[in-house]
Amino acid sequence: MTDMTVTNARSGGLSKIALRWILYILLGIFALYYLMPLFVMLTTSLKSLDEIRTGSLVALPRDVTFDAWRTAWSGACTGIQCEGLQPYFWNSVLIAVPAVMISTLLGAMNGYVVAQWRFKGANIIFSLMLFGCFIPFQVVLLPMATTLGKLGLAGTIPGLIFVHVVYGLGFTTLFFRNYYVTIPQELVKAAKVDGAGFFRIFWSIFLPLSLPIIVVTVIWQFTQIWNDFLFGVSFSQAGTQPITVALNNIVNSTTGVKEYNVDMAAAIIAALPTLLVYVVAGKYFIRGLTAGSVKG
Amino acid sequence: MAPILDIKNLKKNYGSTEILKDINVSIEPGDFLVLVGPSGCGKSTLLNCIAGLEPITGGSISIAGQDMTEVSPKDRNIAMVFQSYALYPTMSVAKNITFGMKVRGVDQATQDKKLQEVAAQLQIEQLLNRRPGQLSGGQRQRVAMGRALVRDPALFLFDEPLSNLDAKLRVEMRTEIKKLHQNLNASMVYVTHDQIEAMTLATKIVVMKGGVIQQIGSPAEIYNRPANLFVADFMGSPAMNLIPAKTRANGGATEIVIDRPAAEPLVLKDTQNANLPADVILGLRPEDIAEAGYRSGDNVQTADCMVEMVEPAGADTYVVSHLGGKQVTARLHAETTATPGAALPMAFDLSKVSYFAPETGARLN
Amino acid sequence: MSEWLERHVPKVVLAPSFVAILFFVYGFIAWTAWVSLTRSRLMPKYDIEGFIQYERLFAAPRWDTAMNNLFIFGTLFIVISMILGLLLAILLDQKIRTEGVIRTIYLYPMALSMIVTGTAWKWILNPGLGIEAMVRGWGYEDFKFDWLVNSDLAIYTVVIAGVWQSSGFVMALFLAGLRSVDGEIIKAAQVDGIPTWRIYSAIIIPSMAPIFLSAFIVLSHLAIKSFDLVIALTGGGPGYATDLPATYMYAMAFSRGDIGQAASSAMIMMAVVFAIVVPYLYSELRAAKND
Amino acid sequence: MKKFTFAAASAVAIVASGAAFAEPQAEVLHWWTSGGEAKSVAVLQEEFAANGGTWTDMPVAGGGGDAAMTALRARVLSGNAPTAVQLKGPAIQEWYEEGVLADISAVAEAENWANLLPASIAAHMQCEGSWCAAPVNVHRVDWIWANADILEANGIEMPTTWDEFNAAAEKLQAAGITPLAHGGQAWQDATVFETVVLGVGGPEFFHKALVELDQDALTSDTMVAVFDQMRTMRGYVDDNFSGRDWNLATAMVMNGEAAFQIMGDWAKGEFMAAGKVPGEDFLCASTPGDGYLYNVDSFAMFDVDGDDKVAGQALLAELIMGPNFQEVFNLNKGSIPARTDVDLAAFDVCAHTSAEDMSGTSERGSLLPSYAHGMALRGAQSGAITDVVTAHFNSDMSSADAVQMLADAVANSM
Repeated sequence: MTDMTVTNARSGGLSKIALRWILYILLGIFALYYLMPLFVMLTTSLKSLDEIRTGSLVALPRDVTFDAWRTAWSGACTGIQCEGLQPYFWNSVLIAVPAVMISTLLGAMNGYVVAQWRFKGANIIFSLMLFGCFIPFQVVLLPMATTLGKLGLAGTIPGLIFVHVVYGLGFTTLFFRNYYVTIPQELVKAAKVDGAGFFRIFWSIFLPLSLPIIVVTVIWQFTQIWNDFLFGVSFSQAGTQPITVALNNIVNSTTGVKEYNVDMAAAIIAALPTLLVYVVAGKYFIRGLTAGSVKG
Repeated sequence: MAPILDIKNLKKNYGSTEILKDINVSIEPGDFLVLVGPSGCGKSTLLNCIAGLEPITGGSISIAGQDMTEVSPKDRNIAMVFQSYALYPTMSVAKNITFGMKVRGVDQATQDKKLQEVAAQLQIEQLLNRRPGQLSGGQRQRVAMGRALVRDPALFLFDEPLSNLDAKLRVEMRTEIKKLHQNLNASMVYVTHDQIEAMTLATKIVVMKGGVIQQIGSPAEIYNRPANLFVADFMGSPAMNLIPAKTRANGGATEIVIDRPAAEPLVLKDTQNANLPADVILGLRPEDIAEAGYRSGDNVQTADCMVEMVEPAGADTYVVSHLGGKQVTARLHAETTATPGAALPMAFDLSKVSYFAPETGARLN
Repeated sequence: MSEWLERHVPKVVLAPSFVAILFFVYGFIAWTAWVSLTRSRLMPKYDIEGFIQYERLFAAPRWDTAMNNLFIFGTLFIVISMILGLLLAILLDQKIRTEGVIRTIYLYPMALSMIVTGTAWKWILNPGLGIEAMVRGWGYEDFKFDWLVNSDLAIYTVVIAGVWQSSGFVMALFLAGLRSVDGEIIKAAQVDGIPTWRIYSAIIIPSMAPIFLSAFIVLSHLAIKSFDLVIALTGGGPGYATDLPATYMYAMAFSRGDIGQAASSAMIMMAVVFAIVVPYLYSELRAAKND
Repeated sequence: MKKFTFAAASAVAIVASGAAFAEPQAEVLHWWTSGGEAKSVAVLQEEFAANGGTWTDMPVAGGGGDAAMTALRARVLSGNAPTAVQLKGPAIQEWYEEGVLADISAVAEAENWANLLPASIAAHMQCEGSWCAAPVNVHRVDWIWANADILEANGIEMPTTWDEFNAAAEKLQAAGITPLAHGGQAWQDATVFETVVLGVGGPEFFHKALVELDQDALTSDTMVAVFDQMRTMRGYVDDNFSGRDWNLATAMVMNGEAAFQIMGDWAKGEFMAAGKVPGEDFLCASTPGDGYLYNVDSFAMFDVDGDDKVAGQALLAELIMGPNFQEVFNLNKGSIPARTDVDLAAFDVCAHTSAEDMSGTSERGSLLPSYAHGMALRGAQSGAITDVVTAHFNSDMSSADAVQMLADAVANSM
C-alpha cells in the first residue's frame, strides 16, 4: 500500500509533478470545505458585536478582540448566573470521564464474551444489543425519566452517567466484538490450558492487546457524551447541568439580545476537549480502526 | 500398565449434528498417538474434547487413570500446542513460556529454572526477550513447544502444529518433535491431516472420517493392512492402487481377472487367499508392483502391461498404466527402461495385496 | 459451585448489560408502542384507544414531507458521504507529507456540536450573507446559490452540512481499510503493470466490502437520528420543508404536548430502522456462523 | 401604593405563619438566559434572597421554551419537579389537569391579584377557580417597528390599515428598499400571520378563528383575505429571509436595509442595545387594526414536598407580583408590567403606548391572547395552524387551498 508513489515516479518526472500538484490542490479544496464553518466561527468570535451588527458576517474582523472569549468562559449569562461556561465544564468532565470509562470497560468485557466465549444465544444477545444503537434517543426520554426517579438518580450526575453508559453499550460492544473476533480463538484455548480463567485471560492477554480499539471507543464515546444535549438537558437539575446545556443557554435565547461573537467563542470552547482528543489521538484512531474494528 | 489416555464411548453433538460418534481410544504411557483424517473429520474436535476445551455430549475421558470428563482444562494435567501457536502477542517469549506457571503460583526461582531448561532444550535462549511478532514461523513454533514442555504434563496435545511452516522447516521440526518424544518418553496426542507426518511420528494412528474411527493401529498395520477403502486410499503417497476385479476359484488358489483396454484381461493367480466374493476391489501399493525380475517371492505374478506415462522421481520412477478402468501406478527402480506406449513386463507382489468389498469398502482378507 | 461459576462466568458477565438493554431499549420500545395506541397529550396516559394516532399521523401532510425528506436526505447523505469519504481516503493515501494535519481537518467536524455550527452554516449558505454574496462580491453578479431559502432545495443544504459533519469519519474508516489491505497484492499488481486507478477499482475497493457495510450502518444510524443538524440549520424550514421524522417526533412530544402522536411516529421510525438493520445483522450472524 | 405595601407585608406574615421557620427554597426552571433577560430575573433572585430565601437556578434555553418543556416533563416523570417553572398560556391549565400544580390562592387572594390584573390575563393564571400561576410581564406581539429615517426620507407615515401598509411597501420597493424585514422561521411567520388575522378580521374574528377554532371562521372568506394579505406581504420580504433569526431582521431595520419589522416588543431590546432611541431612530406602533395581542410570561408552582419549598413558592409568587420586581424586570425586558398599578414613569414611549392600549382594549374586549406565542391554544392545535401558515408563506399555495388545509389540520389535531 505504501509504495503507490513508486509507480508514479516511474511514469515520468513531469507528469508526476503535475499529478502531485493536482492532488494537493484537491486536498486543499476539500480542506477549505471542512474549514469554512470553523473560519466563520473563529472570525466571528474575534469581532465586536457592533461590527457583527453592521458588517458582513462572513468576513475577517477589522479589530480583533478576545473579549468574547473571556465572556464565554467566565462572564456570559447562562441563567441568572453570569459565570460563563466555566462551572459547567467540570460537570461535563464529571459525567463524561466515568461514563466513557465504564461503558468502554463493559463494552470490552461484552465484546470479549460475544467474540471469544460464544455460547448458545450469544449472537442473538449481541444483535439485540446492536439494535439498541439505533433507537432514537427522543423515544427513551420519558420512560427513562420515570425509571431514574424510581432509582433515586433523577437529576444527579450518577444518573446521567448511568444513562450514557446504558445507551453507549451497544456501540462499545460492537467495537470490541468486531476487534476481538479477529483474534484467533486458540489464544483463549492456550490460556485455558495454561490454567488461566475468564478474567485472568481478559486482563493479562486481551486487555493489553486492545489499546487501538480502546482509543477508537474512547474517542467515539467521549465525542458522543461530551456533545450530548438531549440527555443532559432532560436528566439534570440545577448544579448538574453539562456544558452543552450551558452552551445552549448562551446561544439559544428567543427574545433576548443575541451576542454572536460570544456564541461562537462559547461553541469553540465547549468543543475544545473533543477537538483536543481528535488532534492528539487522531493517529491512533486510524490505527485502531485499521487494527480490526472495521472488519465487520 | 494403566492407559495414560482412555476414551470411552465419546459422543459430541453440535445441536442435532453429530460431530463425533462413539469414539473409543486408549494409549499407553510413552505412546505417540496421531489422529489423522481429512478436514472436517472431527479430529481437532476430538483433541479439543481431550483438552477439555469442548464439552462432550456423552462418554468419558480419563487421563493417567483419573476421570477427567468434567474437569476443566487447567486441571487435566495436559499441555497443548496449537496450529496458530496462539502465542500471547503482548508478552515476551519468556513470559509466554512462564505464564502458565505464574497463573498456577509457581515460585519465581522454579519458573526461572524451568524456563532456562526449556529454552536450552529448544535452543531459544537468545529469543527470550523478544515479542512473538518479531519471530519467524519456526521460532514461534519452538516457543509454542516450549510453553507446552515447561508444563511437564501427563499428556501433550498437538493440533496440526506444523501446518503453517514451509516444507523444509516442516521436515526439520518433524524430526525434532520425534526426537523430543524419544528423549522425554512423553505421551502425546497429535492431530494432522498429513499422512506422512502421521506415519513418521506415530506409534499409534487413528484414522478418522465423518466423526467415526476408521482404523486404529500401528503405522505398519495401517499401511499394510488398511481396514477399508477409505484408509487404503487416504494413507500412503502415491495412494494405493485400487483396481476393480473379478475372482474365480482355481483349485486352492484364486484367479483375479482384471479388464484392460484393447487387450486380453489380465489374470493373476493369488495362492494365499481363498473364498473371495466374485467382485472385489484389489488394493496394491505402488511399491508392490515392480519391473519383472526385480521382485521375487511365493506370490509374485508377472504380466506385460502397456505403459502410458513415465514419471522419474529421482530415487524411483513411477510408471502409470491402465488396468480395470483405473490408472495404476507402479514404483519402479530409477534405471527402468520403460517408455510410454511400449509394453513392459511387470511383477505384482500379491503377498501384500488387500481385498475390499466394492459395496461396503470393508477389508476382505 | 465454583465449577458452575467457572462455566457460566461469561454469561454472568454479559447478563447485566443484556438485562439493561432488554429493559432500557426493548422495554422502552414496548412502552412507546403502548403509548402510541393511546390519546396521550402532555403526559403519557395508558388507556388504549386503538390506532387513532397512526391515522392522524398518516393524515398529516407534514409527516409525508418528513418521510420524503428522510428518504432524500438519507440516500444522498449516505451515498455522498461514502463517495467523498472514499475519495478523500484515496487522496490521503498517496503518501501526503502533511497527512496528519489534513486528516485532522477532515475529521474535526465530528467533534463539534451542531448547536452552534448550524448557525455558521446558516450564514454560509444564506444567499445574502454567505457564498452567494461573496461570489457576487467578486464580480459574478449572476451567481446564484439560494438553496437554503428555497422550499424545494433546502433539504439539500441539510445534506451539505450533514456530509460536512460525517464524511470525515467515513474517510477515517476507509483510510483504515486501505491501510489494512495486503501490500503484497498491490506490489504484485504494480509489477504486472496495472495502472494505479485500476488497482484501486479492481483490487483494493472490492476487498473493503466489510468497511462499506460498517460505514453504511454508522451513516444510516446518523441519518435516522439527525436532529440537531436540522434544528440548527433550518429549524425545519422554510415552512416545514426540511422536517425529518426525528424533528417531527420531537416537536410533537415536547413542543406540542402530543405524546401519543410522537409515539406513533417513533414506532414508524423504528420500523424503518428495523428494515435497515435486520439485513445487516443477518449477514453479520451468517458470517459468524461460517467462522 | 402605600396600601399595597401593607397588603404585601401582611401576605408575607400569612405565609410565614403557615410554614413556620422553614427557610424558603426554590429551584426555578426558566429559559431567560440571554444577558438582558438574565439580569431581569436576577432582580427576582435578589429580592428572594433578601427575604431569606435560597434560589437555585435551573435555566434551559432553546426553541422558545421547548427544551425547557422537555426537561420539565422528564423532571415531573422522575418525581423531581422543580419548585417553580416558567409556563404560560393554556399550558398552565394542561399541567394543572395532570394534577401536578400547587395552589397559590392564599397568596393571590391576600394580595388581591384579581383586581390588579386585566381580567383576560387573570384568567390565564387560574385553574378551575384557584390561582396556579403568577404573571411576570405582558409582551405585546402586534408591534410594527420602523426605521424613522427611511420613513421620513420616503414620506411615509406609520400605517394604520393594511392597505396603507401595502401602499407604503410598494413605494419603498420602488425606492429600492426592502419593505419588510422578516425571519423565515415558523414562529415568525405565525407572528406576522396573527397580526394580519387581527387587522383584517378584527378582534371578534380573531377570537373565533384562533381561540375558539370555529370551523366557519377558519373557512370564511375573511380567512381567504388573510392569506391573500400574507401572500402580498411575502412579496415585500427580501429573498434571503428564510431561517433568519429575528434579531438579524431587526438589525436590517436598524441598519436601514429594511423599513419595517413585525415583531413583539422584545425587538425593542435589540434597538436599545445598539444605542437607538425610540421615537427618534426607530418608531413603534401597533400593527394595523384594533386589538392587542398579549404574550404573558408567568411562573407556575409545582407540587413539591417540604415546607421550605412550599414557603419558597409562596414567597416567590408574592415577589413576582410585587411592584418593584414588575417595574425593574419589565424595564429590562422591554415588556410592560402585568399588574396595572405600576408607575410607568421610567418606561419609554413604546411601553406607554402598550400600557394605554392594554387598558383600552381590555375595556373594549379586544385584549386577546397571542396564538403564535402559545397563549391562545394548546400546543397541538397552535402547532397545526403554524404548519399551514408557514407552508403557505413558503410556497405558492393558493389562499383557498391554505384555508382548506387549515381547517383539516385543526380538525386532525383535536
